[in-house]
Amino acid sequence: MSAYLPVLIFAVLIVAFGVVSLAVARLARPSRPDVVKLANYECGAEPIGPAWVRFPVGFYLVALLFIIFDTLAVFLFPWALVLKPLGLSAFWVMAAFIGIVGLGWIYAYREGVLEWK
Amino acid sequence: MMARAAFLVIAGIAVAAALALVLRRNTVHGALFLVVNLGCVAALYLMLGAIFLAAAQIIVYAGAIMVLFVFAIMVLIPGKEETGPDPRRTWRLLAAPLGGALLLELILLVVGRTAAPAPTGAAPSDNVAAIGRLLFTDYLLPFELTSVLLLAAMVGVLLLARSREGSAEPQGAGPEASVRGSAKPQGSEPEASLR
Amino acid sequence: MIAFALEIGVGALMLLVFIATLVARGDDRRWVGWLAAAGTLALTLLALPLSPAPAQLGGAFVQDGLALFAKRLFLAATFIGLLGGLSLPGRPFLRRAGEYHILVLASLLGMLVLASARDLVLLFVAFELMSIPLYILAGFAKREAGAVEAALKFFLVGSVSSAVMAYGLSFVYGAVRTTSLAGVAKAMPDGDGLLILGLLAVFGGFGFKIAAFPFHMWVPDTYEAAPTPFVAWLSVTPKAAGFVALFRVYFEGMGTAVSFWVPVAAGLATLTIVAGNLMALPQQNAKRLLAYSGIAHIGYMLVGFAATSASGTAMVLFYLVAYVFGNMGAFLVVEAVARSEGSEHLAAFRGLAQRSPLLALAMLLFLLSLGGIPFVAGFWAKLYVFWAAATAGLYWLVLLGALLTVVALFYYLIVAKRMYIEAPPATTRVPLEPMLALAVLLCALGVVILGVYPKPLVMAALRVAAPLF
Amino acid sequence: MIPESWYLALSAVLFTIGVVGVVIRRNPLVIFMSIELALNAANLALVAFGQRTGSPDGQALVFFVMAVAAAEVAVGLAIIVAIFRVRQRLSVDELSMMRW
Repeated sequence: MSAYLPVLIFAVLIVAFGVVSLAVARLARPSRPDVVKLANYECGAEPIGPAWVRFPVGFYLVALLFIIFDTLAVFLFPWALVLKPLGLSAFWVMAAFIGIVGLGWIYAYREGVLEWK
Repeated sequence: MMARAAFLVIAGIAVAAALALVLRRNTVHGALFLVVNLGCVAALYLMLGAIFLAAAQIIVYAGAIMVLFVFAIMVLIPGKEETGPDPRRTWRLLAAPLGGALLLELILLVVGRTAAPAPTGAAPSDNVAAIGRLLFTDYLLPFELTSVLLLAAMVGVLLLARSREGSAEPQGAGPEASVRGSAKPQGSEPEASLR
Repeated sequence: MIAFALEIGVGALMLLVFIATLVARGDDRRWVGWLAAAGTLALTLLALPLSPAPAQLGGAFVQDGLALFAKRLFLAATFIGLLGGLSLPGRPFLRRAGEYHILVLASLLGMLVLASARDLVLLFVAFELMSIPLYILAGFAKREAGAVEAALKFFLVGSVSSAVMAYGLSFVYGAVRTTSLAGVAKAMPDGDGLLILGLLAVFGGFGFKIAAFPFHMWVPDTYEAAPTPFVAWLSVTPKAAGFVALFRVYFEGMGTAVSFWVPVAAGLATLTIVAGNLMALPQQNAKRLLAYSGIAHIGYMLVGFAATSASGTAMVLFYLVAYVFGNMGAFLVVEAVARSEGSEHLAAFRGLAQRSPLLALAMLLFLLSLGGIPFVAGFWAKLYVFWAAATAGLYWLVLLGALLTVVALFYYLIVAKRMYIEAPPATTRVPLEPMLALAVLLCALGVVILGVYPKPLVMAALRVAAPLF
Repeated sequence: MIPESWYLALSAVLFTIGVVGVVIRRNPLVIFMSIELALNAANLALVAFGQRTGSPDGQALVFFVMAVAAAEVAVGLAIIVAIFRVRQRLSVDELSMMRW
């Protein structure tokens, strides 16, 4: 458990930095609000319309490709660690894995998912 | 003692986030609470010495799966969902006692077992390598099956979620109405107006 | 390597179909389906001469008699199912024929591995590989509201069952501290509460897949909305795979501890038979009728399961074969009629005997087999299952099953009455695609041959079931 | 050291919350998130059980459950997107087919 003590100390420091600096700023700064100062600042323009804007489904499809290859990446970590002792057999197993999932990438490419319109 | 305190804090956050997910109405908030819960579970994996799983939990679950959820919410905008009277309210109210009974049973069974003091698992440093060794020897077949599963899922999702058929060919497919029309020559009018 | 011949074959076939899909152009890509069907036929023929091989991967994968019996059945059923679906009309099936067959083959690969899995990890992954493509296939006609809604329902129920199953597996692992099923079987006689609870939860997970009574609610809607040749296949093969996995988890190597499952299986069988048959009675849609009657058939197979004996297991295997031919055949005839009449309502069958006597005769054979009339396959299946249950002392279960068989006969004969007695709305023949006709013919042959001469198959089933106990 | 039963009790609580969420919520997205919650509880129990053996097979099982869950989530959300495209509504009760 003590191995994680530095992490804990670090986490406490991070939180403390935010809290302390905000608290000090609040105590030290002058507070004179008026209408202009309290207006929303959004690159100089008043925000219009609801925040619920429907996104095109293309975003979702790219996220989907991400999840598949993310899972593939996680499989690579243990593989990298045992590649040396297990030798070529582990290499070919992984090559087959990546090859099969890679076919999916070619399919996605051919179906035009990656073309951003 | 400190480990127990840390466990209680993390477990408390995990349960609170889970309850918030189930009880709050807003879908986006629900997704964020789920991320909190998944992060807490990852922290517990660390406390259990499962370093690799903690990393995988963050990368796969809290990273990829939750991104997909949030994207799905953005694409769908469920927005103001679950309004109006609930047609099956009485039926749903049964969920509380049933859930309580299930929980009681599970906890009695689990805590009732005189659990021997748990020795720490394998040294954390070879934890990942040990899993890797298992993956590429005894679990070779599930490993390769996973790649087939990912491939099938990718094909299926592209099939289901794309808005228009045949985007690979520029003028391959017409608007939706013609898709329906080619399937069923008559009566495509009302269905086309559904969209 | 020879132990993995079929899995490698199906995997390679799937990749071949995938590459064919990648190079396919144009709006009619059904030739990819022909490739898949031909490959499945070749693999079915390849499976026939295979013999059992020693266990692989540290005992996680066994190619024993039971696995081979099951795999031949899955391959043959998939071939017939693909044959029936080759000529499906409608744009998704022309343009997306490649994807349809990739998904079917992926699911088939999961079933094949499931039949051989002797390890919890392999079991779970194979189970999910079998299930997930099915969700997609159920929503294949994605422009139709009913199809996607049914897919959503199927998916939600299925993933709840996966979560319950994973939780059960965690208890099992916690009790025996190993993922090998041999270890589970060894620990079972001690009757550890955690192990029992875990295995019951896993049983619930399987219950969803084979559609036993309290877990059946996805069946009628999914069957009604999904494309019929797919439903024909869905209604039989995943259920057969589920039963084989049940035998592996709950019987193999447990010795006398199997008797623990008698009350569980008998209770589930009772509920499933009663509910399935009674809910089938008022149905006017042929697919829903077959869906509910299929639930009842699962109940009859659970009767054989409840016998917890080698003969009971063998009889369930025989029942599965009879059910594959009878139920698939019936669904394929529904497809033929629905394609011509544009309706799956029972009224579409009026006077079929005058319009297409052979098709009506095939349907009659399937209905008689499902109903359990002598000298078609289903009769022997029911008889043997009841006999095995009676040998195990479950007389009340046999009595109940026999009683409800009469109810089942009633709704099957209503369909027969519509075909043979009522007047036809038109005198034209029902048009029949040649490949669909071939699939129906294969099913009819199976039902008749098993009905006239069931002995070799019964013997084979007894032979493969014996080593489990 | 934290007793194994603490982890198991937490896992039971999370699993129950997930199951209750599946029953009481009407939005398929939230139902689906509740399912993921339950699946995670199962994983937690597996890792806690695996701690005592010191062998990595329990962790390997969890790893596969995660990978499978990724595929399952992708498919499930695609079905939800497809359904929304046809119907524009997203409550289980409003889907006529969803009565059970």
